[in-house]
Amino acid sequence: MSDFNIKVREEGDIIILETSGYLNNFGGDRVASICKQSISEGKRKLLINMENTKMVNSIGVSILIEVIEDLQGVNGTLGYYNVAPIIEKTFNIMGITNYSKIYTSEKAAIEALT
Amino acid sequence: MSDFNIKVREEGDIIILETSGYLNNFGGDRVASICKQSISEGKRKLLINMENTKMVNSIGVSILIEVIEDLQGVNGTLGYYNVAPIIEKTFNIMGITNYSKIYTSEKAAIEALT
Amino acid sequence: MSNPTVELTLPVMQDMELAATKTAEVIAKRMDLDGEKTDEISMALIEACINAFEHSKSKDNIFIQYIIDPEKLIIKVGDKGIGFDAEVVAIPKIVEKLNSDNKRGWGLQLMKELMDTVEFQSSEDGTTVTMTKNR
Amino acid sequence: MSNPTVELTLPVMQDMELAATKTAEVIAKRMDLDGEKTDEISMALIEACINAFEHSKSKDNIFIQYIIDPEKLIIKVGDKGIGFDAEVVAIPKIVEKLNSDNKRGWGLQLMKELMDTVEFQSSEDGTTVTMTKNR
Ligand SMILES: Nc1ncnc2c1ncn2[C@@H]1O[C@H](COP(=O)(O)OP(=O)(O)O)[C@@H](O)[C@H]1O
Ligand SMILES: Nc1ncnc2c1ncn2[C@@H]1O[C@H](COP(=O)(O)OP(=O)(O)O)[C@@H](O)[C@H]1O
Repeated sequence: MSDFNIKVREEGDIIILETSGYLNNFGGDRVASICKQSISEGKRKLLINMENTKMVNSIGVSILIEVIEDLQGVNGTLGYYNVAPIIEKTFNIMGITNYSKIYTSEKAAIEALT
Repeated sequence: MSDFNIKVREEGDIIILETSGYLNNFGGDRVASICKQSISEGKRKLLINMENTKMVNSIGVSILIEVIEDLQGVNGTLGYYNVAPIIEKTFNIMGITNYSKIYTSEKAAIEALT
Repeated sequence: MSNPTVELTLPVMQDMELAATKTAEVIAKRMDLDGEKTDEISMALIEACINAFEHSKSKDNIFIQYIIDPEKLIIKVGDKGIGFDAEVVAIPKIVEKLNSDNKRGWGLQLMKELMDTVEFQSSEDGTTVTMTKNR
Repeated sequence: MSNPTVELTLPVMQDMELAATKTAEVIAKRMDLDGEKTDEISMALIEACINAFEHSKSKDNIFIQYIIDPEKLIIKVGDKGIGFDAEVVAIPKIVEKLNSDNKRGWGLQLMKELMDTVEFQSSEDGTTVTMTKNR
């Protein structure tokens, strides 16, 4: 058992994943599989609301690099909002913020993608 | 250092203590000293909002028995609201709910005391 | 194979019992125990730890074991202190505590009410409380 | 007198690293470290623990020590595994990870960036990472 969960919803042509709990290897795999599914269905704009994820590990985050790679192939974009400071720092150290973007709010994220 | 804190306010003739953090021996002493002060100033109705106290220990709670004792001498009452289930269970096991009352909300508590 | 076991050693230091409860919470979640049982374990553990810190009169670290049994969580809290006889500790009563000088004495009672079993092994070399919570 | 020390032993089990972070949080609060430092310690500790669980290839428990020094928090994470040479681990780069099969390899880098010092002692009997965070 793990306490990780994802809810998915659509805002226009944007897919929003809302994660809760610890983003470890299992969590990362679940995020990636939903993202890959969306991409295969033609979606190009993905957002992750991380409000309820306070902890990650590098395995979980490294799986996001796969998603970024897949999106690069189809000219898509990945963004995040409600990111805890330590997770933002982790994203920066790993450099994934060079290829995906942290927004300050859902509103800002949706505006930027529309 | 301890992360325990108390804010005090008045609602009519009721003194409301809002605690936050772990109610241990130090926390209990601080609650008791504010209560004793209020009683000495003539207050007879005391309420504790425990919304931000998720943990107690038996030393902290046993100090509340002193407050109950002091209030008995002056026909006063002590009540609590927003009490976490485990704290309510602890109050019941110790029997202090026979001499002081847990209310379901601030509104219910204030209504009962006015 | 023996049961997975988490061990925690704590120095005698204000509020360190909270490290014991936080560890218990992670283990309880891993065991899929519900929130109510988890809270009961935490409260019992706080009492066992503060007793080991205070009454043992020892400055040695206290020692906690969490044994993840298929049927239950077993928790042992050990100190190297003076020991005591749990059989002779009086059951506390609120009516007697009111207007008495000693308002304390609730720890053992809380542990017994909150856990499924509680046992004390004590000698002049120290005390170990063993508590269990069934799944 | 020696520094107060908390010790934690964890079995190889999914998410047990969270017990290590929760314990670190209680200690950090006790030491009056701010939230930012506390989070950095937790993240580094997660990485050290998952390495000890995974790469050590050992089924033995891992061992964590938190030493509360007046100047800093010292954390040691030890395993009884196969060991490795931290000097030869390549520094990961996101450009190289994109379009590569191996997206991982970020743990050591994160520990180094998040803590004030990080040192590895490793042999074929196991590995101990020693990390410090200044007050
Ligand atoms: N670990 C221990 N070592 C020595 N004595 C203990 C220990 N735990 C409990 N006791 C004894 O049992 C008594 C009752 O403990 P308890 O019910 O927890 O209440 P309190 O801690 O408030 O006194 C204590 O006062 C103490 O004399
Ligand atoms: N405790 C350890 N025991 C053995 N090898 C280790 C240990 N920690 C790290 N390593 C080695 O160092 C490499 C880099 O580790 P790290 O930077 O954490 O990335 P990752 O865990 O994603 O591979 C690992 O792939 C492993 O070979």
